[in-house]
Amino acid sequence: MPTDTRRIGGPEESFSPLAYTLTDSIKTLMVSSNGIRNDGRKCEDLRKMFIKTGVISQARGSAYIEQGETKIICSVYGPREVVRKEEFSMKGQLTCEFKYATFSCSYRRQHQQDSEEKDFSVQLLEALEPAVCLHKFPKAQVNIFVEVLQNDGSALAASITCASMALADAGIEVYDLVIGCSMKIHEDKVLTDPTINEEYDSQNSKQLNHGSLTIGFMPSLNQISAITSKGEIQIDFLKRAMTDCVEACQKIYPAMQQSLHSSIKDKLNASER
Amino acid sequence: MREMTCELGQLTRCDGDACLIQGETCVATAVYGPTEVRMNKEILDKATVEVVYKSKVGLPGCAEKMFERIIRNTCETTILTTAHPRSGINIIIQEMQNSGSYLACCINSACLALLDAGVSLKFLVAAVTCLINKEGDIILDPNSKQEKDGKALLTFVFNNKDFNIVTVNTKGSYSSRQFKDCTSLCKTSSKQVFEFYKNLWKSC
Amino acid sequence: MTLGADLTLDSALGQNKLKAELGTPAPDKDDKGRLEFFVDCSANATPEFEGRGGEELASEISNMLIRVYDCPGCVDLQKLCIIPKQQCWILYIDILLLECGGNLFDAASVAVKAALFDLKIPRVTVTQDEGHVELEISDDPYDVQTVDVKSSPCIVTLSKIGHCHVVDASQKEEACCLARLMLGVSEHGTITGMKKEGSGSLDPSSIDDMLDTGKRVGIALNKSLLEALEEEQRQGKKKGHTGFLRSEIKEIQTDCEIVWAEINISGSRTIKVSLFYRPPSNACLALEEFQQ
Amino acid sequence: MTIFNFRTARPVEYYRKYLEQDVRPDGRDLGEFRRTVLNIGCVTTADGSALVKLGNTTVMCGIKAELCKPKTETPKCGFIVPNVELSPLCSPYFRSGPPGEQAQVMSQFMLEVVNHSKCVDLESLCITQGKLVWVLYCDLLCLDYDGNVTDACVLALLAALKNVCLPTISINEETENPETDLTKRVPLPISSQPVSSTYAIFDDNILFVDPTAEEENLATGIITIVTTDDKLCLVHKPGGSPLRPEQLTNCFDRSFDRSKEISRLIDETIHSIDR
Repeated sequence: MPTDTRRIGGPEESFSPLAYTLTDSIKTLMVSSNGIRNDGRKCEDLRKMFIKTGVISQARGSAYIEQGETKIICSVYGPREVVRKEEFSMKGQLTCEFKYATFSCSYRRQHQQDSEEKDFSVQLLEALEPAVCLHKFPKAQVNIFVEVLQNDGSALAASITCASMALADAGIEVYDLVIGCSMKIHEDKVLTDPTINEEYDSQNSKQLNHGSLTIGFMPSLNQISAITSKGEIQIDFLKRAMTDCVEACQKIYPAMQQSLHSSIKDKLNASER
Repeated sequence: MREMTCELGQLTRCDGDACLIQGETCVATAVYGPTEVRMNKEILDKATVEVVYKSKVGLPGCAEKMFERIIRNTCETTILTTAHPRSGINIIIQEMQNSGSYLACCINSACLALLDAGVSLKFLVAAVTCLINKEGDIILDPNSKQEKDGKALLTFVFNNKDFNIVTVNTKGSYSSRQFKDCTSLCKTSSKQVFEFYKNLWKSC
Repeated sequence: MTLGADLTLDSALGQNKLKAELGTPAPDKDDKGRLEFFVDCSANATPEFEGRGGEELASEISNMLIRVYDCPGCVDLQKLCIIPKQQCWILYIDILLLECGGNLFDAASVAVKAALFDLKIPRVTVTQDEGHVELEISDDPYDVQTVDVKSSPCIVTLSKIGHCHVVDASQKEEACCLARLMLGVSEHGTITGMKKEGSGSLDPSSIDDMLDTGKRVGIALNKSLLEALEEEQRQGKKKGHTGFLRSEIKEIQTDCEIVWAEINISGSRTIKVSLFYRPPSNACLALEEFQQ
Repeated sequence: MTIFNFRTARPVEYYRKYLEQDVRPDGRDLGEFRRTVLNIGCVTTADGSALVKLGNTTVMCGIKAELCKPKTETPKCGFIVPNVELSPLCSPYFRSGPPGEQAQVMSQFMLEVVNHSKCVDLESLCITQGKLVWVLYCDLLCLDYDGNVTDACVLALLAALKNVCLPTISINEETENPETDLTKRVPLPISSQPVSSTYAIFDDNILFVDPTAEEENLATGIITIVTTDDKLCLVHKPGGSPLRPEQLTNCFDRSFDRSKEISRLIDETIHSIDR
């Protein structure tokens, strides 16, 4: 990789101490017999969730989400003029940038965007685009920037929820909120909201019916705006996982409403003062 | 202070240039007087001052960017920017030889090049560097050998109107009393630099 | 060792080169080989692929292929490993997009499967003597190792137009569809990867029907592809390289040195090309035979 | 003309009226810093992390420790690689892509603060001389750009360095490659506490501390003073309106009080975590 002259350069190549850990990760049983997972949750339980909007003063709209140990912050700018003047379009333009902070995962990530982050940016954009009324800001652009501060599993799902909350906080007209939720399909069980070590890892998982599924769901329109899956899964397991995932989204929905409710109340009595 | 010599107006294509040699440190500067400026950098009521610093070897990194920032802000305060609104003044600094008190030499040569280009200035600036070595006494205008084993390096830039401090850049730890002594010592020695400017101007 | 699979699905012409090289495995996957996809949209497909235009589409195709091939069942990566932690085969799959008439993802995945089917990796013998390891690659063309491709998936794209969904949408159909569901279907009908693309949204029930049709079409596609590949392999090299579908015409036989070839390019008439050698000595004799 | 229009139409006069009574529009007087909130160890995947909120300005610092070969000319010294990221997330002025000029200048400033304050002795990062040393990648991420990011960055870096716990590395003799034992962790010895305070010059003679983004745009000069315990470590005034030496020196006492405030804040936060 050409040395990046615009940043302070360290040594040419360095390797992470994790690569030399002696204790090989003993295969802990993912789900114990009576259906309890490692962190004590049942199969369909979500992790503890905390959502707050309006965390960045400079942004038009912003949101911060904590799903278990996964921490993600998102800011929305615009509608503002398009930098690169492509062809004229009556519809507004939505752009998304998804980035892991370099210290967010166990192995250090690069400053530049790698292919996984580009893939997530496209998926995030396609999850949010059906919900945004693009015709309300023609010839203009709304930029969404998502930064993962700590990744403890289902980062894409949490960032979909966080981005749609930031859009709502920014006052961009949307048809509906988009709730992100991800599942881990493990033999015949479906684990909701997996953590990083529960997440699907193609290398050391067994043959069939091991995979992960991420859904972006619009609750009041009952539409799925984004769906991606990994790993080899049979059709009926996939359908069952989809219905469980939609139910999990319904469980997240009240938390988002309550958080938006309280932030609007603060704004109201802030403007009265 | 080390002995200083300077040649002005050697290059033909630029509006003003100076090649200043201070002891063994030598810096060449070229100034392109009020020229047109890119749309996004244009300021309506002022001239845009841009500095490009070229080191002798290697690609420009963050250290060069810091250099450019210091020299650009210093020149921005010296130049009467309101005299040339919506235009650009480009200063290109080329490192020829760096052997001690390098930032001061760059700022002095930039000031001389601006003079040579006839750009309207509010005041002249003189930069002086001093070093606090291990024993704590202050050496003026150090060369690179002294700089290597010094404890702290202080660079001051004074203007010739009321000898106020335009720019300060210091590295290494020292007490505030030592800071005051360095300031007064550098202020007196900056008068010598202004003398050098005067008789340089008289000679050519 | 490069293998080529030129694929002319009538809608999208894909060229696919596959290079197998020795390399070190990734840190966390130390006893397996690796597949590396690289998609290149050449500008003669559409003008907007010029310069960096095609980059987004290329990265989308390669990401989708990585997602679909990223499951242990698809390609047996264990066989690609020579020495765990030190040496393994890395398969660099380069996909060159020459003409895009819609449904690019399916064409790309079929081309990849064909190329993998055709892949022959030379046998590697490992000799261990006093500490350091000797790798010796056999250069006789028949002592090769092939990759079992039967269970590797093909992508089926279902485009939602109005209330129903279509398979293998042409460029015009793709223009008027808002949402596409791309499924990686293996030969026995399991989904190895799925992604919704496009700016529209789908309701859950229509996704279920799409999954069913996708599965049916996927199984059929896999079966027919495997038959075509085996049939071509059985004919072996006699059939000649089916590049732009050119073949040698044998029926016009005269005793002068002449070779005829017939090239038919999809979408246009066929062209007959002949090469005639006129020996310098008896010019007129050769010319009469040429008239016949 | 309501206050709001006056503020947007003529910002300089608006500020001048306030500063004549030595007070600022947001109620702070000239020498008062904004409310500083510090949170240490907020990211568990990093070896050391800290979050600093200086009023609205928010900076998060994450440190990842990795192993590498040392430079031949300094076989015993490890590396500290600070980098400031002014991502487009924190302010509408920044565009995505490689770091801009301001981010590079700030990264260089942080490198100078780390080197000249000698807060971490680079030789303490050495595992085996000439073969294996630690490199600390300190990445400072600006989450909200409301002026005076330099002070927030220096504080975040110092707090994160104090939070770093390095796993013990043992070299196994035959294979000579390192083995990490993640359970036994050793904190990093911090020898001095650099604290920075930034002043803005307004109308060539009024000096006030900790400018917000708006005040930074109106200021005609910026001075940054970094003190370590009772010594000055770095005084940085790049151009801007000239100052009499006395004006500069009475900034020093304010900086020394600031460094006491900050060290008290850091100790309180570390205590609150240990309990």
